[in-house]
Amino acid sequence: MNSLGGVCVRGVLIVGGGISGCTAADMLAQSHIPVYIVDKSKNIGGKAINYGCKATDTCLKCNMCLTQDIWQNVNDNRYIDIMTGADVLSCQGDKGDYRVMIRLEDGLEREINVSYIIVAIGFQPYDLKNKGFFGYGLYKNVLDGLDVEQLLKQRTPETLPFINPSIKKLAFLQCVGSRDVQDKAPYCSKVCCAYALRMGQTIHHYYPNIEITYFYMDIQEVGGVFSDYYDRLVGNGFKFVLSRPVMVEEAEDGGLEVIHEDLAKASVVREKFDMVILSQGIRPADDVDYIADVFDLGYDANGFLKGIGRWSETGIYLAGTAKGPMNIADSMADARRVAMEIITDYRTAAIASGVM
Amino acid sequence: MTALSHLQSVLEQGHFAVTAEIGPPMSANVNLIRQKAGYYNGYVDAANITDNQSAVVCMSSIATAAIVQQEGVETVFQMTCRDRNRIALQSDILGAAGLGLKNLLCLSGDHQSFGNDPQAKNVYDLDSIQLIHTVKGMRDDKRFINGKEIKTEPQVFIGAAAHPFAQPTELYLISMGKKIAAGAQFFQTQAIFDVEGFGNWMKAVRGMGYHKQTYILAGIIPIKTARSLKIMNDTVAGIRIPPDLIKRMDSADNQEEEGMRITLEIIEAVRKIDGVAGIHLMPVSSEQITPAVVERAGLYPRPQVEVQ
Amino acid sequence: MIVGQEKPVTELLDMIKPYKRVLVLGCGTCTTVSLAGGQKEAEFMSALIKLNAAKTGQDVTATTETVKRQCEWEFLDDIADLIEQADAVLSFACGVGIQAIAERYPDKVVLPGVNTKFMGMPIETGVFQVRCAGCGNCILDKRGGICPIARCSKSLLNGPCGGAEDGKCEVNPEIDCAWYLIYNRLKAIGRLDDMKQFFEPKDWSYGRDGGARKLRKEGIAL
Amino acid sequence: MQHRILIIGNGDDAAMAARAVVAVGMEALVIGEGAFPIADDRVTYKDGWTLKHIEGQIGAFEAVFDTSDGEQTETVSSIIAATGADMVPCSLMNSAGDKAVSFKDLPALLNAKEYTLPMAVVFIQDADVDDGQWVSAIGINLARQVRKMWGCDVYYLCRFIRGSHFEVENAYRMARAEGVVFIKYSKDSLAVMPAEGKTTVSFNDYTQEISIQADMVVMSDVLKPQTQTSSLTQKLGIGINHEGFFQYDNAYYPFTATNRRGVYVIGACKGPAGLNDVSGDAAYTALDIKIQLDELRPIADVIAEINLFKCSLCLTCLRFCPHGALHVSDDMPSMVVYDMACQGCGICGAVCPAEAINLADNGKALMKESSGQKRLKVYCCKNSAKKALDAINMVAQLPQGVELAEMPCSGSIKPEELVNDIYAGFQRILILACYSDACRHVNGNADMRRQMKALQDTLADMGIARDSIVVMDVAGPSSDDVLEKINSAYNAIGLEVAL
Repeated sequence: MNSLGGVCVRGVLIVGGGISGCTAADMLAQSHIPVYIVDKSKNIGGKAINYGCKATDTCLKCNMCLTQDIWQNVNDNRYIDIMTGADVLSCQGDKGDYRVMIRLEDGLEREINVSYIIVAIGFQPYDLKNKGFFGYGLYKNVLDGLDVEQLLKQRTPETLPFINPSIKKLAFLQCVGSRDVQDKAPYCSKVCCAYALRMGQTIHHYYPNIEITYFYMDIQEVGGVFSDYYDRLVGNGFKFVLSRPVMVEEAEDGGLEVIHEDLAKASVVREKFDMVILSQGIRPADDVDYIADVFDLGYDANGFLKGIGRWSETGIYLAGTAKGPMNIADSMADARRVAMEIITDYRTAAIASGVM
Repeated sequence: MTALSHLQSVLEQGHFAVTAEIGPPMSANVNLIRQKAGYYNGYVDAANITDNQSAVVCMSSIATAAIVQQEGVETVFQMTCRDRNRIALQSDILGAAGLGLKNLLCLSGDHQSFGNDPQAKNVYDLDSIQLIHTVKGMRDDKRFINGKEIKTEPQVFIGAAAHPFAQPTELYLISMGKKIAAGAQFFQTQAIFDVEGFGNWMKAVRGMGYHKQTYILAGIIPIKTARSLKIMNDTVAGIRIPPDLIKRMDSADNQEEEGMRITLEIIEAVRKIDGVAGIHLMPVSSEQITPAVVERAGLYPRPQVEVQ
Repeated sequence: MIVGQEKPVTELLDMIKPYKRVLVLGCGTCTTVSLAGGQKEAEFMSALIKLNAAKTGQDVTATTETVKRQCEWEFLDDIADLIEQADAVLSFACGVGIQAIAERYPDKVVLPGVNTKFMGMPIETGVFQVRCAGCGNCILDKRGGICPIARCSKSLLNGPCGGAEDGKCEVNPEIDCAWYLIYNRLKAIGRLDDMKQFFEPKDWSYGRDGGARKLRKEGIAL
Repeated sequence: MQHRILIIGNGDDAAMAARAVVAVGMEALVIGEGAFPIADDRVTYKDGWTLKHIEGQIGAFEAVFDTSDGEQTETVSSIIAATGADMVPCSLMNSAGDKAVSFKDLPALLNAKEYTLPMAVVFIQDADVDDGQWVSAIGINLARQVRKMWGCDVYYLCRFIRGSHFEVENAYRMARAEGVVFIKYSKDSLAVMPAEGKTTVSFNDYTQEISIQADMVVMSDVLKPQTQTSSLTQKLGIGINHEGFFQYDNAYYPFTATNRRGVYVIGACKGPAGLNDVSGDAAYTALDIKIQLDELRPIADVIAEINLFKCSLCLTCLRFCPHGALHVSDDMPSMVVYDMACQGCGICGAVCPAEAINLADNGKALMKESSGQKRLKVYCCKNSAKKALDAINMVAQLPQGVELAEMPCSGSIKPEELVNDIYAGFQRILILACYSDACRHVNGNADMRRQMKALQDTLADMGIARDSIVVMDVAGPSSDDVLEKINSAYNAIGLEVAL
């Protein structure tokens, strides 16, 4: 409990302990505002904590080092109370006085009383089973971005190859589950282009002999002038194919065949690869409906959360990818901004009540 | 007043002058000097004797000049400020006059870092303009720098170097003007390969009226091979060689003959430029080709002038 | 300021070979500012001496001290004990400081740690360039505030030699031709006429070559 | 205390900054050339003032301006550069003839009454560089307007549709539905030439060569850094990136804060940005300033301390400090540290020739070698290697004979300390530093690399192997990589002994 007494003794509840939630928590805690983080997983860190640094011989600005500060600051912080494996059951009250019921990991229930709530439930990756024709889960060398992250995170290149040495040709398929009206995702997932291009460079750095091809519709901004970037990548032997593949099949020799349209030949061709990485899109979190219901939130056109009424009036804020696709740096900026709004509001109230 | 130099008479009587360079030997070999002087006899109005050019030790320019004059060729002895202070310079000027040397070219001198003795301490007590001024003072005012009177003054025709391609042109023209004001009576220029550029510079010189106050001898390096041309272009400061010229040499079957032709074309072109009073050949240790150049350029025989 | 440069380590190690107790003495003024002989360089040298001794099995001790200005006896008096205990003083001052120690402690061996280069200034971080030749008879009024004695390789006084190219000195193309700078500056301040004047041979007797070996500040000097 | 924020610039970006500053209860002092759109008594606008230099630190910057009335000095709490960017026509405009207009000029034509309506209009994006989403947003909406108002054929040529903002993606779909024809052309295939009253646009659309006869060609403008950007970065002591915009290419400066605390950059002056981005930047920045000022605290636990008796005022620290945290004291013959600006990196201490600067915990030992067998000394940058060690509790996994020291930045390592380490018996020194361009203190790791190169040269002269000192790049999140590098450096020592 904060020593300010009266108005703002209650802290802030953050639903979701991913990079957005933790960034907000860190910022609030620095201003000595008590924070409760509720996360349904066993650990905090969400998805970002599983990503690895993508530096080659230079920094590729993946921002992973920024997240590390946050994890460190949030753990063992006396202003932050972390509840993992916990679920939010209900929320009652108004700004300045919310009572939220939480079921803890051990099954017990706990009621906390807070002034503000930040909903930072993040996203879920597109379910690749919906695109069974790409063979995810069927062929062992069809991976998604997170699978490669896992390999990269555990890399010790000198001793343990993070990519099997038999891989000679690798394809990235962009926009899997993004910008797809039929699949109810007309929006761009925003992060996959930068992500896949970085990952490609990292792979190229450790395995310069692997031939890397991108199948794309549009390459989104990657920071800096893309032409420079593009020329460098093409110079390193990267290939870019403007096409949205229709299918991935296993070839007779065990390799993979990507079936796609060759625009110049105006025909469908089959091209052989040893590995295919699917850049799966960003979708609203699986419990988005439940959370919307508990905190009385609305949706945007794409099914991501949207506040009802002005945040500063309801005291319920949204942060990070709960609101829509965002990269790590933007999620952190967004979370910091939310936290700063709360801190400002908090201080104004404290001054008004004569505490400060 | 004693007689003017032959070179000065040639110029003053309006003839197109020809001077050419002789490099003193890096030894005490006098025969070599006599041999080189032999090439020049009758073909040039005066032979320049370089003064430890490129800061490489050679026989003294005054001694060499005296030997060359014994062979019947008048000389322009060169004097740099690099190796002597004002005492030695003035003393050598008197000595040279005593040996009958009548033309003096005053230079700053190549920096010692370009020669074989980069560890040497340079002097530069005077700069080239101050040297010109000193010589003029010794000759016309009969005074040393320190103001003391000279009973028998040295009679010398004073020359200086000009740099048609050095940038900024204005700065170097100021310098040239200062040299004239200090007493320079004739100029020998850096080597010319870019005739058009030289023409522009001469236009600027005429604009200043310098061509009326002094004689300008255009520097010419006879072209031998494409390779030597390229080396010069890359290494020698102040020399600008048009790329077309190098191309032309590269594609020539007989480089020696092509080089000669180009040299003659350059001479022909500079002769036509208003204000050019003569040429100064710098054969760079190929003194033997000088007669052929002079002859084929239509500059032979040299005028016989009455020396006043 | 006086700009110095540390001597090569091998030369210094060779120089101190005959001595067992070496005092590495930094100077807190010019050589500190020119990054050649302050406390940092002295400590670095001390460390190297110790390391070298250990490596070659010699019994050498090195101590480090820095005084404000080695060129004044008052500062040297403060460290009389340290100097007393040393076999040799490796001075990181300019040539003036080294000689001040030699004079103040006539029995002591003094060794130069620094090559005294010139009077100059930093033109960028860690890069110094000569500005003054200490000629004792300043001519900067007529040379656009740029000294051809210090900055022209030939110290020409009337104008450039023919060797400069693109405004750079023939001796070192990384260095601007002083006359090119003078010309540009005189032009910029509308005083190009200064350049057209003939400058007489310079009287060097004020500072170089036999000149001012001693200077009296009238009114202060007793 | 009423805080006043200096905003540099008078365009849309600066206006947004001023509104955001006012919205959180602070005042704005805005300087620029020409009119300024905001009239508000909390916003003071000074037309024609230019910044000369700044001194001081967050909370109390002294900004000196050149004005028509001579020099003026104002005290401001914080500074926002919002100078925007220059919109320049793309290079093809030169050859495109009089039928070509830029995105910037089209709105005026759309509003003009007496204009001969064109039959075919071609929009071209990405001609010079690959334009960003803000260009797509402007271009697509212009194309829709042309289609709606003039009813003519509209072709939209681009290399990429940058639809990462949902509004842009949406506009793209609507435009297609409304009859705008989108065509992608391949790199370097585009040519625009005037031809008999029309303009021929030819390109390859990945299938064939295509040529369109257009009555009007509308080309995207390219966003370039403003001419004053470079001089302003110097006056403000902040970074510039390789494209010439404000801010370093460095992950530690991702939002609007710069290497100098209290100095911010927002909007298009730090790279192409649409108005959405700028309003976000502005609101974020105003809040950040307010929060920092309300409770002004030092950034670092330990900051540089200057021994004023040793300081020789050589200014080396001033030149090296990446955070503008040092200045010449007005009262003492010494440098002084701005306590709110210093970030405790220790770079100043490493370069000080007088050893006058100290950082209390520089070189803190993380693990002292106790077995007496000194083999490998590892210097760990606090921002990378140290974090990687902490993440997996690595210290326990290290072999005997390894000693660890923590540095606030690899730039704070002093060469003489390494010599002492070798003297103390370590066979090898490993410096684990951040990747280039990823130094929290901008150039600290690069400064260290230069110093180490010089040290290796010196040691080599003494016959000590260059690889006695090894520098490696690591990142905080890559613990396994860090462990691997320490082990390989350690094992290599054994190999040499065996050889």
